[in-house]
Amino acid sequence: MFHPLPFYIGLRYAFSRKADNFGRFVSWLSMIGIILGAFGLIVIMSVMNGFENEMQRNILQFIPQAQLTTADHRLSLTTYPSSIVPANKHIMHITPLVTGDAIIQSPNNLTMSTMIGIDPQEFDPIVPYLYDGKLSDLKQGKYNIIVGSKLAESLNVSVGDKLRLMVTDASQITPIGKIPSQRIFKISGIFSVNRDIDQSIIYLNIHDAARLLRYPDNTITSWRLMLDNPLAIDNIVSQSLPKNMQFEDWREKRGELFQAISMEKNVMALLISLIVIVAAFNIITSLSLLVMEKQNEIAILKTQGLNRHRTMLIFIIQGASSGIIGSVIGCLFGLIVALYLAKFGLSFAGIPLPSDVNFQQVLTVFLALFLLSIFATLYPAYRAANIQPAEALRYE
Amino acid sequence: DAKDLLKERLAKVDSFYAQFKQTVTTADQQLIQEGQGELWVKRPNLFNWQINEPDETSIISDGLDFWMYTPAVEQLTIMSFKQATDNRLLMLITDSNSPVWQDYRVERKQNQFTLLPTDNSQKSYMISVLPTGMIADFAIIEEDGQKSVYELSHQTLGPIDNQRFRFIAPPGTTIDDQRNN
Amino acid sequence: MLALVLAKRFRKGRKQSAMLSLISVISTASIAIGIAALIIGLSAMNGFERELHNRVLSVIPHGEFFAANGRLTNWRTVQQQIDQNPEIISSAPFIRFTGLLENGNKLKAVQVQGIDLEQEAQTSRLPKYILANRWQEFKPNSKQILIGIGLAQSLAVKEGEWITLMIPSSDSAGQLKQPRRIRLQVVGIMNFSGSLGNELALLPLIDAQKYLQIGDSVTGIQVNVKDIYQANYVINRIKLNLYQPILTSSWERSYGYMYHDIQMIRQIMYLAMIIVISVACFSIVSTLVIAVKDKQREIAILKTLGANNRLISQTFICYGVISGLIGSLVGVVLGVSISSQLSQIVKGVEVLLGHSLLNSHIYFIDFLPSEIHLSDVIIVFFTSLLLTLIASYYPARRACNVDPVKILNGY
Amino acid sequence: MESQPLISTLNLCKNYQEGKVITEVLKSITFDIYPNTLTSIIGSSGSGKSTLLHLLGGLDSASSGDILFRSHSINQLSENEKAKLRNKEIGFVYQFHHLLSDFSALENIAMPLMISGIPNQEAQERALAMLEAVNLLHRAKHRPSELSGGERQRIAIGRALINHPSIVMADEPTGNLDQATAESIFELLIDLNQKQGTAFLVVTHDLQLARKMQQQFVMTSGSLSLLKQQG
Amino acid sequence: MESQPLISTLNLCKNYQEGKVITEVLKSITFDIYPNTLTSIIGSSGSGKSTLLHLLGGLDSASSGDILFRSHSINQLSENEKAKLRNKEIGFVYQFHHLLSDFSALENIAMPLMISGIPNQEAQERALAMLEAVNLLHRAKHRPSELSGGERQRIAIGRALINHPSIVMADEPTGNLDQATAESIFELLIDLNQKQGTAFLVVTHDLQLARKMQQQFVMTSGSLSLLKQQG
Repeated sequence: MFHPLPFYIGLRYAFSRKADNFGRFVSWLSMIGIILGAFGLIVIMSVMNGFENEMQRNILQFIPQAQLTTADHRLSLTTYPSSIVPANKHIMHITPLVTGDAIIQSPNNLTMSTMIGIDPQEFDPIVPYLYDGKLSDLKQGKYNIIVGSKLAESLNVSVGDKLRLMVTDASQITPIGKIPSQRIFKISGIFSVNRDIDQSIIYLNIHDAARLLRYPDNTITSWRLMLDNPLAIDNIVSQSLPKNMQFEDWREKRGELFQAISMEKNVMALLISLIVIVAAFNIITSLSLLVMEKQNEIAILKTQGLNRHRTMLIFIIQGASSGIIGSVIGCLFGLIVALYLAKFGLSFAGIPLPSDVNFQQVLTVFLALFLLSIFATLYPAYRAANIQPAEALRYE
Repeated sequence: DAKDLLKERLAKVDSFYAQFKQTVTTADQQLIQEGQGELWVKRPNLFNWQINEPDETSIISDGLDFWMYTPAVEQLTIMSFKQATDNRLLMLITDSNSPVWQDYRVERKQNQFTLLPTDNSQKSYMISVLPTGMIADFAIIEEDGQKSVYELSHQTLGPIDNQRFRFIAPPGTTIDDQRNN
Repeated sequence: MLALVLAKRFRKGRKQSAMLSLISVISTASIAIGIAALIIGLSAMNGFERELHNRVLSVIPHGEFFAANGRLTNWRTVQQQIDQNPEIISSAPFIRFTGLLENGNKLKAVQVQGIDLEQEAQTSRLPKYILANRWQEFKPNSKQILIGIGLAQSLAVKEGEWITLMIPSSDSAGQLKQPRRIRLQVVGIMNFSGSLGNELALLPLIDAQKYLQIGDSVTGIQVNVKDIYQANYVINRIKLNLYQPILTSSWERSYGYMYHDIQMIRQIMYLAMIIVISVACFSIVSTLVIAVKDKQREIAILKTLGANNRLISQTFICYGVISGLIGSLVGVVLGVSISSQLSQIVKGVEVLLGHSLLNSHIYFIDFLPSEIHLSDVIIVFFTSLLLTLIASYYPARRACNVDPVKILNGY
Repeated sequence: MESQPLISTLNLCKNYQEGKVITEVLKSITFDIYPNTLTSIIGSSGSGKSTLLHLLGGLDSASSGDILFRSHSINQLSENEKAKLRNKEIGFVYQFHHLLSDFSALENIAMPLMISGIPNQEAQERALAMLEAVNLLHRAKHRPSELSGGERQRIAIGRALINHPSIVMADEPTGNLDQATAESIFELLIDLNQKQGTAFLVVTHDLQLARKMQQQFVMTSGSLSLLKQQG
Repeated sequence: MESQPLISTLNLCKNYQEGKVITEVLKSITFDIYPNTLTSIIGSSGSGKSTLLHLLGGLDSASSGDILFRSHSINQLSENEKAKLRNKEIGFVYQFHHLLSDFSALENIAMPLMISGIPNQEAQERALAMLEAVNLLHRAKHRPSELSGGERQRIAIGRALINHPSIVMADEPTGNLDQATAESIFELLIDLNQKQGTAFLVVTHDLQLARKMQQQFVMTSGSLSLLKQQG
């Protein structure tokens, strides 16, 4: 029985020029509040997404995102071929990996990093970031090593210099004390990504690494899974596995950072939503004002047989119109700015603001505001429906 | 006293060969490493350890430096004996008048001698030497209670050619000389 | 003042329409929300700034002078020259190198600092953060080390236990020597409850010189300045008139971003909340306009009794300001009470959520500090009153041009 | 006149409670109105005539007594049924024109049709026809604020009649008008009564207007008495 | 009677413009009211008597003609001066009591004093005295909703007289009251006129009440004519 009449009357009231200018100003104000709220929410969310994705691109892309291994982190290639990895459309590449922490010693400095033992023929994301040497230099038995530029800087070494790698996990207790497994490596290449990655990982040949870690032959640490969206790690890690196998994912070492970002996102969203809530309050007050002023006209409509239900609908439409238009303009404006930021970027007080628009988020913000504006009109509309015509008309 | 008796017994054997079986346990008796191999000792300061298990390694020392060859990574590491993390036991066994003896007091139970450090910040040792000077077994006990025991077998006494205590690295081996010259 | 009497009586009149009473509650509530949120936000920011000052700036040096090759031999003469500058409160030699701490098979790369004990005790608040005030027992030549609680946790080492420090052998000939290993006893554990101090390891200066075998030279001179926000400027000026080329760094370069972040968030918060409060204050307008319509008859009667426009507009301005006042007072009371208990409340929330909000590995503190500045409260309170006054002006004017003739003979 | 009365009331009462004071507005009123007749009630302001009108129109509920519309009691009707009754069967005209200020004259007249769900197109046509009936065709697009008192009252009457109600309740229809305009409004009522057969119940304090009606009552402080019954 | 009239009007006109139609409410009225006299104007509702009253009280402005208060024209007075005039010189009493429902009887009576800036203490005392004059002392603390129609009207009269105005304008003061209470209200007016010497201008359609006044006028559709002039 949807009849256009409530719209016909409701929208006429919403945009009639005649209504006294202050009633208009107050409903304009609630619309402005919603616009600012929507705009703020969308821009802040996109910027936070941007930070998250940037983090993802800068860090998660390089460090092993997900590894399939056994409880003691040793996989023999014969018993656990790569086919053991459950198929999943999010997995881009599956490569063998030998990894472990190692002490790196240069002539006058010492530091620690994580070894990434790879087969040079396999795919690895670091290739575009190598500015000296090639991945193929990591031939088996050559004991070459590719390090990050910041690491090289702190150890003040460069290509061709020698470094000693020591692995305390694979030390051997001998009559003359505990001696860590160690070997001299020659720097054959340098990569540069960012301060964090340059110091967190070093590349070497998978067999050299296995030898250094004293792995038995034909054994690797794990199958490394490269994902399209490492942030959505849950649907990978939750798959069922053969009994003694398990997943290791990036959250173990880097989880805290992402947790902090999502916490900041929630706090910001809460702050901005305050604006929206107060704007919604404003819708209630401005609509009540209008209902108060239109009291006689409602009475007349009632004398003409308009029932309570449709009277209420008229005022819901009227009240919500400013909220909905506000949400539309706010979301649109927010979307445009967020997309602009995504394409051209902008730095605010020296900090570059990346932005990544997640349309699903934008939709939720819009729907939330849409429903809030309607919800805010319920009370005044209910009051309008309950106006006693006799009462209203008696005064006139 | 027990220290002199021990010194006297050790001095009886000039050089010997033995096979050894190594077991390392933590303070709460958890097994963390098992190994075996052969050893040649020639007083006053030559020894050659050929470790086959857990990882094939050969360690040769002339009392001044020691050469450690690990075929797995085709590398020969040369270190000075003084820098070795724990060189005291071998010094005691191979050199009766080494100053290290003052840092230890010795307790004796039949053929088993326990060497306890005087300033109790260092490791303590146990060694059982037969009256003939033949060593049956010896053990190193760390401060945190980690205990590595070496049981010797097939001991044969008698002269050993010095050649045994020199090392020729196979071609292509990387030399890692860590000595402070 | 008659206008006030009229306003107060009109506000709590029983005959008020239900809608009017609900609307006035809503508009007062929205003002209260805006004000409370702003006060809480600002006190949290003040708290962060205070903590940044106490936990970070009073522990790390405000500035450093160090030699290009990392070894300052004539540091005593350099220290004298630095001390001549009035801006410098204190200066002390220090040594810094990266080492590895090893406990069983656990290993951690760490920034080790050699500090001058007497100097440190006077200048920084470091001793305050050492658990079970073990600071007195920290003395040179006794193989001792102080480590942060973060380090202690990742190495699973307790106070009194021994750990091994691995130090690069400083060899100028570019030879890869065997790293030196030194057994040290953990004499005390430091808890800064923040990422900064918890990864720190401290040695007495003399011990550090001995382990690194660098004789009497040090890495550089640490200084504290009177006005920390002028640190960069003061240090660069001193650097100009030092005789030898020397490198400098200041806290602003390494931790300045934290200070700027706080200011940025404070700005955003101010902006957001001013919007909230102004939107809220203008909801007062609709309340007042409804009130004027509701009290139309009373206004007409007063006019017949000779009340002039000034009295009537004053009455309704008082009416608006009173509701604004109530809203602001409730907001201030709410804001102040929550801010004073902010840390406890957040701890409660963390227990509920199961994980800590401010992770000590990332943030320089792991709890939410708060410090209420009276000036913030006063500014917020009077801005909202001002906004309410402005918001009440229009309805008051509308009240004046109520035409008694139309209303009175309508009956 | 047809045998069955259009509206009849049975000792209808209505009183208002204000604080502790109860004022009796209507005291047990019983009377009948027959289809397409002209009836008038005279009474001073505050004598309760408007209250009676609102009760008959179902806009207010009586304290006691009953109202029968075509011999069905309207008290039991649900709120929606009362609304439908007002839309289809009863028209209202007030002293104050009560037109919707945001809508044009044409839209004001067409409103009852749109409320009863008649599509816009047809509603517009019938409204135009009614505008012609009250000869205000030339003012279709104008807003009420641009019309004179008389014109507005004509639009109100047009609106009241658009849905062919069986009766129109007029409360002081000429109250605000000068003598001449009041006269022309009365002509219009008579004309529409003959053409559409709509009954009129006019409540007024204007004696001249009242005397022109077939059936006249007088209301004095809440009670009704018959003045004149014309054939 | 004193020589100089309290209020006199010179062909006073008032008309309402509604759209293009102009309705003439008052047609060039000229009459005088002398201090502490009792004057009445009779006319049916809508004949413009309330409009005249509002013009005299300065609540509305005349279309043309002049009103002199103690031979000073009030048209040129500023809004504030008119308000002061209403506060000091003129009292109003309406058919509906128009008391402030949020204030007690005592406070209602004291209101004009408070408006003219008289300190609370003195205002309360004078209000109590007036309450006694209208013998409602026992109802001081009560709110208007707790009073009867008659009592409310007495409070209204008390309020009108509290500031010793030179004239009180009463618009249908007994309109809502039954015969007996109307009678007692009239007694009160006469009594206060003698005691305080306040002139009364009573506008009513109650012939009995009008006939008791010294000077009587009649208002028919906007024009005023003298009925009786006593002494």
